[in-house]
Amino acid sequence: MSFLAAENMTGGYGAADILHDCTLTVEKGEIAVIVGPNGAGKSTAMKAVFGMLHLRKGHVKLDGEDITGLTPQDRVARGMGFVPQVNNVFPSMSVEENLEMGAFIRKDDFHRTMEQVYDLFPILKEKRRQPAGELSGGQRQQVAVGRALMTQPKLLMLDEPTAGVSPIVMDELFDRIIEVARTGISILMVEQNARQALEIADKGYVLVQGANRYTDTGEALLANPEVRRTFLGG
Amino acid sequence: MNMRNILLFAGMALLIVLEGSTTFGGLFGGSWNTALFILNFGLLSAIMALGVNMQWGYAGLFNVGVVGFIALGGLAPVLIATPPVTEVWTTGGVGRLIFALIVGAGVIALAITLNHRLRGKVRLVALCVTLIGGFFLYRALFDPAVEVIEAFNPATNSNLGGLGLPVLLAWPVGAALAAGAAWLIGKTALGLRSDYLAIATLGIGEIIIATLKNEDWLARGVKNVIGIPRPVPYEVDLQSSSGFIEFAARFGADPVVASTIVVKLLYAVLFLVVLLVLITASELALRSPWGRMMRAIRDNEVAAEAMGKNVTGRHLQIFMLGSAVCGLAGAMMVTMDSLHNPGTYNPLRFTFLIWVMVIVGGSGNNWGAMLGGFLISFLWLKVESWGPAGLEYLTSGLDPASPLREHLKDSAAHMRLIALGLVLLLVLRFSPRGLIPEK
Amino acid sequence: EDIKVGVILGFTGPLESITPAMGASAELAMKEVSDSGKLLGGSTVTSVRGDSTCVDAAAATAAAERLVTTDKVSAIMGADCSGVTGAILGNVAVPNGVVMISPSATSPALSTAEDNGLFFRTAPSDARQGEVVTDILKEKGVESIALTYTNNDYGKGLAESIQRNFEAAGGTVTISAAHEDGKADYSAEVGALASAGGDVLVVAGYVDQGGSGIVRAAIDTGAFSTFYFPDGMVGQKLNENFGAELNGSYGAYPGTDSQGAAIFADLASAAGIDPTSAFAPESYDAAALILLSMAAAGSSNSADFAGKVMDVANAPGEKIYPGELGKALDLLAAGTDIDYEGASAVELVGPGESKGNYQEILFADGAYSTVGYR
Amino acid sequence: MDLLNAVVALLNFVVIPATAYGAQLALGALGVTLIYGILRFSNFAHGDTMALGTGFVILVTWWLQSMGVTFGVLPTAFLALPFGIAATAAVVLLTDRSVYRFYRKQRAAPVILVIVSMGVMFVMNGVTRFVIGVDEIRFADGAKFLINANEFKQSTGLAEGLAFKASQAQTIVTAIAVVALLFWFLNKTRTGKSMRAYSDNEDLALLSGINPERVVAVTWIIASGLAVIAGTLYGLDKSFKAFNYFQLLLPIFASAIVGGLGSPLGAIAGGFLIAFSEVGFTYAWKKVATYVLPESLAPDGLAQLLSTDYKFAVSFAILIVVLLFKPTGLFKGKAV
Amino acid sequence: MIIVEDLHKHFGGFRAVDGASLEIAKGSITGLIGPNGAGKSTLFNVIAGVYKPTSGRVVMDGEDITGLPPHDLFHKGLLRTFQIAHEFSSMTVRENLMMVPARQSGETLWNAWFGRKRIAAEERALAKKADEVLDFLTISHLANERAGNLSGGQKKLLELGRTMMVDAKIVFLDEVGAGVNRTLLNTIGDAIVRLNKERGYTFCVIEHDMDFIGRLCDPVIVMAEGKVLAEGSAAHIMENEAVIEAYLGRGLKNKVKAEVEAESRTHESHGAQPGLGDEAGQGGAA
Ligand SMILES: Nc1ncnc2c1ncn2[C@@H]1O[C@H](COP(=O)(O)OP(=O)(O)OP(=O)(O)O)[C@@H](O)[C@H]1O
Ligand SMILES: Nc1ncnc2c1ncn2[C@@H]1O[C@H](COP(=O)(O)OP(=O)(O)OP(=O)(O)O)[C@@H](O)[C@H]1O
Ligand SMILES: [Mg+2]
Ligand SMILES: [Mg+2]
Repeated sequence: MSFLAAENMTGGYGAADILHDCTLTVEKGEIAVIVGPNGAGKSTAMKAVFGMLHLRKGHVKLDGEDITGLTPQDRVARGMGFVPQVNNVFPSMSVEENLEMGAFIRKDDFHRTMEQVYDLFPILKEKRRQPAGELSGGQRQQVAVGRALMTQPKLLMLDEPTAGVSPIVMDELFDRIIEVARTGISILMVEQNARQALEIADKGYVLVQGANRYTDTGEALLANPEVRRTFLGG
Repeated sequence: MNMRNILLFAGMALLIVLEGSTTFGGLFGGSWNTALFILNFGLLSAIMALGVNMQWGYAGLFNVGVVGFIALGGLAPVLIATPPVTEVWTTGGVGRLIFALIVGAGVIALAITLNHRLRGKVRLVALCVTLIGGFFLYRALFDPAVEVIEAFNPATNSNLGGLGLPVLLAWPVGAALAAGAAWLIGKTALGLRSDYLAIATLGIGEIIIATLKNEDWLARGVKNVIGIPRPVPYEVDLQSSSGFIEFAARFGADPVVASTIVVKLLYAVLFLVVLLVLITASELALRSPWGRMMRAIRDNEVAAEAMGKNVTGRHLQIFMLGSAVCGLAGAMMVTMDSLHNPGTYNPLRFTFLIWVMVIVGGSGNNWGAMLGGFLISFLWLKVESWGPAGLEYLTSGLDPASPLREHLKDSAAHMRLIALGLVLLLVLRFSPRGLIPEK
Repeated sequence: EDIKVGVILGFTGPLESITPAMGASAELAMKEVSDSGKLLGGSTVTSVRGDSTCVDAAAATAAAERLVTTDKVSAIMGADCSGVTGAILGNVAVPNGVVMISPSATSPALSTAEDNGLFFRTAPSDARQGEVVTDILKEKGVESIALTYTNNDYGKGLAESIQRNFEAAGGTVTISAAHEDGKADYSAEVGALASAGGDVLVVAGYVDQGGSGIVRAAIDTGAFSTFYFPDGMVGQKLNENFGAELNGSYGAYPGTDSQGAAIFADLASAAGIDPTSAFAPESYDAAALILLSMAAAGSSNSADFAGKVMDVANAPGEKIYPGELGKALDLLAAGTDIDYEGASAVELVGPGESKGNYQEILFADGAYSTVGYR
Repeated sequence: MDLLNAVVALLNFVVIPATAYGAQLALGALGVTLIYGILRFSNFAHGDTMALGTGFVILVTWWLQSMGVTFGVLPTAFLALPFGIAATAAVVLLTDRSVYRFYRKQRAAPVILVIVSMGVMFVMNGVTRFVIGVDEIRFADGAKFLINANEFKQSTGLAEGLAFKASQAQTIVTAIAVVALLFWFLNKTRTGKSMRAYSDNEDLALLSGINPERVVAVTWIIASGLAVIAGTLYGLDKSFKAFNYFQLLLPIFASAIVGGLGSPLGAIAGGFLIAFSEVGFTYAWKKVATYVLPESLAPDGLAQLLSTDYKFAVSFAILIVVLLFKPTGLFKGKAV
Repeated sequence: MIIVEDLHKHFGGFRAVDGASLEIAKGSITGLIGPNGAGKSTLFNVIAGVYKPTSGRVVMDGEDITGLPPHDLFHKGLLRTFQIAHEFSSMTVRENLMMVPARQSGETLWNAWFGRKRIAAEERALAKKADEVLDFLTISHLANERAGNLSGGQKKLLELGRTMMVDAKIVFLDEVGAGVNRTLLNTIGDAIVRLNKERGYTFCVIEHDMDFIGRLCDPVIVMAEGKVLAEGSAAHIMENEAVIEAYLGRGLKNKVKAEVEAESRTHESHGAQPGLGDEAGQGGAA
């Protein structure tokens, strides 16, 4: 039984479906990466998994339990964390407060986690008192990921976490994601920096027009010349 | 215009027809006089709503100084159509007043030039000296001139009087007055955003009204000007004209009733012509690239600016246009009432109610704003009788002598606002983006 | 016949706290007539209320249209504020030929309005009150006054009249400052008034509006200790709000030494109406005048009885006081002339407005009482 | 001596009244600014909420007084405050349930909520009048003055009196305490921060496990508390009249906006700015000048910059000038 | 083409751009790279007139353009895209493109009322052009979609599309690549080269994808902490120690680690290496 099993998801924002029988599964401690052209429905699929989209068909199971009917809030309580692609910080709150909000559901002392986030993204420590809305694009992205890490989720979902971050930070970030996964946390991630992402992925999905096109290990997808040419930019 | 919208307008028309033709258990007036009055009022409101919709719906400008522009427009009929007070001209009051105003304008012009020419500390000092000195100089010239004017016959005049021209001329003049004020305001305050612009315009509205209330030489201030000439004949004249009596007799109508209805119809025609011109112009504009540009600006100013659109310039343009339309409506309203009554201009009635019209109708959509204008004015005027009647009905089960019923009956007048509020909430509940939303 | 009389007052809006008493007083007169069963062969009188809002000319006009064209009222008792009164007069009353008697519109401009002989008012004009104020102040030896008025046609007109008269009599007006009703705070006004100084502060406002606010702040800051109260300020509320703090202050409001006022006070109190509420007596009189003129003309048609209003209100004839409407109807039916005095000693002059009789009041021991008449 | 008189006159007619009035406005503005800051719309019903809440307080005060309960030198109304707040909060929460929540779910534009709040305003307006009527009501008891003008004159021998009312002191102290409390609450407590987070980015707040309904409810409860406190203090100082509370709305909004919407400190600053510009700029300097200047220079006129007719105009003009230099208010407010 | 002289932009006490001087040669495709927060976007914003500089000058073709409003710069042929997409969200994708060209005759009210014929013809031409652009960006199926409904990457494409609607002299691209599919990004790169070659556009490109920069740009300017750190050909820059230190990183790092730790992955628990995962694990178990 997979830790996360989102099966046969079909649905969309209005009349027309965006997702067609889309299936995503992630095992415990595994990194799964979704790639695909723009507008393929990757973000939509993530939202569907997180309960922010009405599904006409299909269901989402977490750790064997059906959570299809739960609100996003309840899913947070069950250990899911999500970094959306856009609008992923609290712009008028300081960096530190953004991180605190990440830890909102935690009752324990989260200062150690915060220190670790600062270690991961040193620039954030410098800017801890600055409103997140005044940060540069890449810095914001770091805040967004940091916020999700503060939750200490069992399943971490990242929608293009490396968009706009510099190569050095990207490497650092992927590094840390591996580490996180190693502690048994599952990662579901959308990436356009697909080659780097697939390198560290246990499992890769290629999504096209809301449907699964290829599903394989990261290595295998990287090795597939068709996939490389059409979706990974050669 | 799709089927739904046509139905909505038809429904509105039906309401007015019902008001004219049936009492329906007290729900309607059953009088063509009230029906036509509501229609006329609705036409005026629709025009005001169109003006506000231009500013908010097209450009996202949060103008809550509407009342100021309406009031300014309302000044025009007094200045244009009332007979001149020759005495104050001959005693030289007016001459001195004009001189004072020119001096005042000169001081401001000087201050602006200094502001551009000079730099640093010198500028500050020079500006202060000019403005403060200028202010006292102006007051020294202005106050005695005003005294002369206001001293003349305070019971009925104490003002400049008007030019004695046909009152219809006052309509474009009212629009121009409002547009002029809008230009001044736009130049200074349009850089502000959302609610900050709102409070600035609100303030300017209050300033305009304070001026109208307190500057008696202009239009008698709070002492009101009554009997402003009308563009349509007087009822009593019709009633005494044999031609009209015959005309009325041909319809088997009582000359009194006929005269009041004919007069209202004439107003309705005048207003309708104006409204049709305005809505045609608005619709053409909105559907052109100009409209597209305005929507882009409203949507995202930063991006529009980066795409080469002069956001400030366009804002100024639309601000002036919308204000001009409000001013026009103000002039029309004063013409219909033949009364200039600055005490009547309160923001609730002439700013927020207009906003309610626009939002309930559907902002960004001319037809919506228009419909909202009709509907809300209908309600505004009808709840006055619905409220107490509704309460009467509700309490009819209670013992007539019960103190609760007494208490409620005494407060019946306050049902007016409750009824209005409830209807407003209901309409917005069922069409939260307005009755005819922007597509 | 069921005769309908419109009562148009600002039941909502800035005057909402005095209009209930005004409306009730008018209806008191109607009930008296109805109950007597002597009007036009036993006709009953029903009141139809309309809300003038006091400030919104359109709403007021619409209400009047409704009364006249839907409810078919024979006459209108109202309106209250001069602005809306002018609007209703021009747009509804005159075109439809309906008689209108206002209990409280005091603007002098209404005197010259085109009214086709249909408009009357039981409130005295501002001009007369200016003289009264000056007389009283001068008798008390007051040399300088500070003046504040509510910023509408009533206040402004009255203030101008007081200033003109007082200055003509050799007094000084140190300042004449407007105040807006219903505002949050009057410190600025009181600051200016205090700075200007003066022996007495004349408050030409409304007792349950800004006027009281001004007085409150003036007393609290010690700016003035003696006040003069014109008609809009005199009311039970003054005693309630200030009591002994006003000892030594004075004023005057419409009324005569005739029994009228006292009778009305009893009548109204019995009916649960505050008789001292501003313009309540005038409202009673306005309604009574309408009905008595109908009786005099023998018709409830405005065109017929409009001409009778002045006859009924003025001498010669037997004096009629509140509570005697039945008697008056009898007299009229018998063809005897009457002179309606009513609650406010009505005497209509000029183009149909009250001549204005005033009773002078003085505060002592925390309440005011009448000390003389003018 | 004359200098002292001048100072006392200025204190008595400008500084103290303006400070007290400023505090009154600030208290009202705090409620408006809170709703704007968290729920992102201008709540037009706030003035009427103040009126309704004060109505409840008055009813309870009367009841307490009839039971013979008083509060010593403090007004009895203070004892009634908790009841008033509870009742008002209940009404307001009910309104939220039945009215506002629908639009929130729809993600309606702020301007729609503004208009909806006008609808609520109309209804509440009528309800208040049904409950407590339209008349002016005075319900202040307890000590009236801290410093009485006449006694001051007598004890100091100055020509000018100085008055400082207990209600003014209460208002000023409360305003400062409340603003400090609110500031602390919003910036330091978990709930406060979650409220700000919700206002910043609703979706993300959801993703962080913040319960939006709770945030909204807490906001309304605090706002009701603020409204009732503001309304009661205002009523104690001036008097209660439903219509006046409605009229208070404009200066309150002006204060909240010029201070910077969403900022509690801004509300205080805005309140004082409005109050001082209203009172200060139309002040007639004649009296002060007569004390300070030698006799020969004493002014004949009132030495008034503008007549009091223009006090609103002046305060609004100042407000506009401030906004031209600080486009989102004194304390960098929000803008939707 | 563009010369930036000792430019400063301070926010309060913070120096986002701190004395940057650089030159963008006519006809070049200049790359601008640097760590997050280096001040690249701020520099763009100053050049494009969104921010007024604290001090310094911007010169375009010999003309001082410092502090001109964005719309004036647009008319001078300076276009830019935004890092965080600024689409007109309530308008359709096609309208987003059609509104771009300047001086459309339909943009005056007079013509809107009285020149309907002329407008109609112009509109047809514009629509055709917009459709071509959409085709090129592979989003022609979205022509009538509200721009606000686009996916993150599609919005970036639209940003780019707007610059293709008019003939620009110089185009500033702020991370067009972020969030764009790499295959499509290659096509975009080709298009940039083509516009550069065929129409003579000058480009200045901010990007964090070094493949893209390497393929397209010459020269490359590196910014760090508000200053210019290095400048040169792409190959040259990638060798520069300072740049590697501040920006590029060693790249291999995670791969190496990944391999080293691949063995331990099967183990349930692992050493006392302090890290996020560690504590997260505890949290998860709790
Ligand atoms: N409005 C602002 N107020 C305060 N600081 C700001 C503001 N805008 C930007 N900054 C700061 O200026 C610095 C430079 O930001 P900028 O957006 O130019 O970076 P960048 O080089 O584009 O980075 P990225 O690659 O992440 O987009 C950042 O540290 C940011 O925090
Ligand atoms: N709120 C919305 N309403 C309607 N349609 C939407 C909405 N959001 C996205 N879409 C449409 O759904 C499709 C999939 O969008 P989605 O955001 O899932 O794409 P994506 O795969 O994440 O793309 P990208 O890589 O560009 O982020 C797109 O065609 C988009 O136009
Ligand atoms: Mg996406
Ligand atoms: Mg950037």
